[in-house]
Amino acid sequence: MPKIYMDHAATTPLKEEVLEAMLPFLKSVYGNPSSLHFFGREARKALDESREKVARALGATPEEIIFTSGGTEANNLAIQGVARALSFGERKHIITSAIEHHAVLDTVNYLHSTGFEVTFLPVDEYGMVDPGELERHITDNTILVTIMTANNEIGTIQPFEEIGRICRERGVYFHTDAVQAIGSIPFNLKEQPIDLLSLSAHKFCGPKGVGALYIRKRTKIKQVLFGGAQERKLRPGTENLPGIVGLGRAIELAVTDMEAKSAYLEGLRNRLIKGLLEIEGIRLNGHPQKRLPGNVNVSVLYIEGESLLLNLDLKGIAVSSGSACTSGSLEPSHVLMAIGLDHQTAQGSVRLTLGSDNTVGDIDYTVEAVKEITERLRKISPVYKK
Amino acid sequence: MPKIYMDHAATTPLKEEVLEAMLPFLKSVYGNPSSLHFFGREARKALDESREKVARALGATPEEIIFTSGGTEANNLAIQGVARALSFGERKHIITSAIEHHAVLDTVNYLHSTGFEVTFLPVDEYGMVDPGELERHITDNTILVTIMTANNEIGTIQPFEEIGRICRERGVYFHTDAVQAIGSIPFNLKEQPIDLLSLSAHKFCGPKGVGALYIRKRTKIKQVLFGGAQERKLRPGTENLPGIVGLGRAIELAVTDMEAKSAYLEGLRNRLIKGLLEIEGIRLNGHPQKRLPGNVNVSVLYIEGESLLLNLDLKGIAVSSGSACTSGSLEPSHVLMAIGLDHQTAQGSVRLTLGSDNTVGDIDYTVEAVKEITERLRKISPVYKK
Amino acid sequence: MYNEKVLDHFQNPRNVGEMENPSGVGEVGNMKCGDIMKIFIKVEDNIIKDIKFLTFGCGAAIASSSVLTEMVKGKTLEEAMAVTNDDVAEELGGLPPAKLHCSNLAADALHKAIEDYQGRT
Amino acid sequence: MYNEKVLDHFQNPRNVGEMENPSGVGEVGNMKCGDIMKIFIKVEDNIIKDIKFLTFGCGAAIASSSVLTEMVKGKTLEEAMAVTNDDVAEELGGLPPAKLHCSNLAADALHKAIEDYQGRT
Ligand SMILES: Cc1ncc(COP(=O)(O)O)c(C=O)c1O
Ligand SMILES: Cc1ncc(COP(=O)(O)O)c(C=O)c1O
Repeated sequence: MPKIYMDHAATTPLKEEVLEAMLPFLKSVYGNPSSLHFFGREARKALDESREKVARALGATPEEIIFTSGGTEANNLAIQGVARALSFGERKHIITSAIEHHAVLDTVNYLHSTGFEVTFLPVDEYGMVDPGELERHITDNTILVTIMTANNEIGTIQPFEEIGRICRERGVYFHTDAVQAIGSIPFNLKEQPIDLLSLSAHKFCGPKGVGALYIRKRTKIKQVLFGGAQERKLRPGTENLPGIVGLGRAIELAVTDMEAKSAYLEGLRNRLIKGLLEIEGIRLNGHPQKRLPGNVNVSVLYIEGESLLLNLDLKGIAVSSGSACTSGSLEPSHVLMAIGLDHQTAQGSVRLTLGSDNTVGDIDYTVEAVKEITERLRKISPVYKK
Repeated sequence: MPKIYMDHAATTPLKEEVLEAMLPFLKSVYGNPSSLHFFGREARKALDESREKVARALGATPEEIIFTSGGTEANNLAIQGVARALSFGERKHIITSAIEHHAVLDTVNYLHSTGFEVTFLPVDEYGMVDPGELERHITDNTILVTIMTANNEIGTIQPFEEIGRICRERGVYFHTDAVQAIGSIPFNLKEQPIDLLSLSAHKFCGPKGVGALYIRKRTKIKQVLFGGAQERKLRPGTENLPGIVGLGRAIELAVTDMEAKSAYLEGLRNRLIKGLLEIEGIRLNGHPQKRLPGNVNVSVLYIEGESLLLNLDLKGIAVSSGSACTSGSLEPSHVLMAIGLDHQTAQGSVRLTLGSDNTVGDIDYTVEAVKEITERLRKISPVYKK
Repeated sequence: MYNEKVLDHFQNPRNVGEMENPSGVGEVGNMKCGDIMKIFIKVEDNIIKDIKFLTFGCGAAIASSSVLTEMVKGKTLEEAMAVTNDDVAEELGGLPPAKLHCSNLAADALHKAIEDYQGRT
Repeated sequence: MYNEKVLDHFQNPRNVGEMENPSGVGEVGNMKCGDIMKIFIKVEDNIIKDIKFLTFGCGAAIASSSVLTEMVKGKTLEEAMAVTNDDVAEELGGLPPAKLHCSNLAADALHKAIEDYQGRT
């Protein structure tokens, strides 16, 4: 049986070059970057170099990069941190979208419980935020707009530069969760109107448990975790040096490979979409063009997503589902509901996210598998109408 | 020139067995533990097994272990988390000591700035908290006592079980920062009156950037970072699986080796203390007996710690200093001030923390080096009086 | 996540399909979870002679329906009425905790089918 | 952290020690940092003929004192008064930012020594 991994939006395999870059820091270079002695200084040097690599990949300066333990912490630091630094009196309004990752949604919901006002912008049928509508919601009390660069479930890419320009004009900070975008969407933060940007290494072939927050110079922000003087006190704790070195190398490679990789993935993606849409009763979720190069999300009518996922797994194909019953939650995906799917259709959705390790053969095998399984499951479905 | 690492309290080299355990998770086993497919399930299995290892090493149950990004985050989760869950009305009092790590001190100071009352217990000349004094400070409004198991600078081991018993009797949660204690002090949390306990893998030959918080069953606590459903929602974010696997293996080894290692380190430590105290004008900081097996902290009168540290570094010996001017802070160590040292004596302090990789030869070489450097630096010291 | 028996029933569900002229039909839908199950029975002499099901739902839902049909085929109506959702989960060798509440509805559907039959006669 | 020139002066400090019958003595202590520096000068014909120092302080403090003594030996008092702490740091090829404020006091001690000399005459 083949082993085909089509869940690259969940996490990616570590690149060999990245592991190689990390290994010295899992072996001989074990000093604490805060130590003054030789062991500390060689660790510090690697820390500085990784920061420069991340800065270079984003068109930022090293002082603007704060390492974190991942995308979730970067989002929390951005949102809770700006909230702590900026809110006073009535100035407690945050704007976000209905389709953010839980690391953003749950954070703003927490702030809401402490007295913040939060606007959740709706999205259209493709998952797009309307910049005009965003602008209408900005008030004198708005301190932060946080809209993801690209969605993790349906792959839709937001008009984030336009959103950023509006925020800049109105004097409101703009944070974007770019966890899914790094390596697919080019950034040049010197030019782009973005004040804060989150990323997570394991989404672009780097290690798990390390991420970064870009914080534009002079942006007012406070720490969320308290402790030592690391990361300008914004993120205390002994640095995860092997992880940080891996992040630096991974983002360097991701940016170098971006064009070729995106072209390759788009080719596979379009073939996969075409093949799947040829099966009766399958619809594509997300924007037909403005989507991440590796993202496919479809609703397979009349069947339930988890049973499709499990059947694909038994054929050696790893995908994820936006259905209920996954990962302990009984609700169907908030993203699929926000683009207007009914409960049953949302339940019948699967996400296939491609990576460089996937081949045309994988695509064709997967289309065949989906077809066969769909037919089989529809035979036992009480809601299937021929 | 030799390379002698005597800064094991800052961080430790990764054990080879630990790296070996981690490698599969940096290579082929790259799934996300939340994924339902094969790649996810094999990751989940490793996650569960590591949790069991940590639980076993502490005498706890797996559900009581929450993985974090390190000791700093574990301390923040414990203290901020209990504060969020328990405080209401006047019930906003926390008791800690004057010699905690900054991850505790800065966290309680933050809570103080939001309206909490905080008592900082003083310590005696050896760095000991007086349990009787602690008990006198507990009021009906006290929700948490947080006292470290053993101090990172002077190695003093607190009467943490007695403190825990008092807290239990008075119905107050007891958290202990055991970051320096794991592998030196045995725990059996089923029996010991501890409600929350923080640890950090890189202090016991595990990887950097991963730690854990033990949370006794039924302890009320809320999350500090918001996001996905990982770690029972108490610590969301894709799990750092290689790090967590490393933590599991490292704590397993640390607990197995504890007795032999402690005996070995105590032998080295006592030889080092004896050698250093034979040099004129050197005093030992911390408790003479109740101290971590690998910890030596001395004040070298009339000279400044950083210049001693740098000179030792130039002889290939890596130590740390409690003096001003280290790591960007101009203040002398709050721990050394709390045990009653004057400013100048505190400035002239160095910490030498031993590990299994140190030998008797290292100790003797170090004593000689300290002697030679001390003589040289005293010659240029304006405060030295023969 | 699922044990082998669950996977077997999920992959090779027994007694799948619609039934012509059933003696009774039961349908349940779990609003929380969205799963839907439909059970058809053929009753003769107070015995379940034949049984079929259709299920829209996750792996646990499909396997529960399948194993239930095996459990009650040939049983009396009283015996079938006594089968609970917990019995079904047990027969499967256990289900993941998250699944116990949401997908294990097969016994409910069966009971409805029996009641439907009893209402008709 | 420190460059080679700083380390050289730190390891092999020039003009260390006390001076018998100095023309002037200057001492500064930085309360914030705890460093203490003492500079002794021998003045002849308005020229710093000899200079010595004692320092309690970190690497930067020792190196600053040492390089300063080299910078001003043989200079006129006016030239010596014109030397600033920044000049000292520059002569060392730079100091880490954290050190600029706390350990770079050598010029202050020198100026005090010169003032002491001028007060005596
Ligand atoms: C859009 C988005 N934001 C944030 C995260 C959280 O990142 P991490 O799991 O590394 O904390 C993820 C992935 O899980 C994501 O897809
Ligand atoms: C006593 C103590 N607590 C907490 C910490 C923080 O741990 P980490 O740096 O792994 O976050 C340390 C070490 O730095 C420590 O020694």
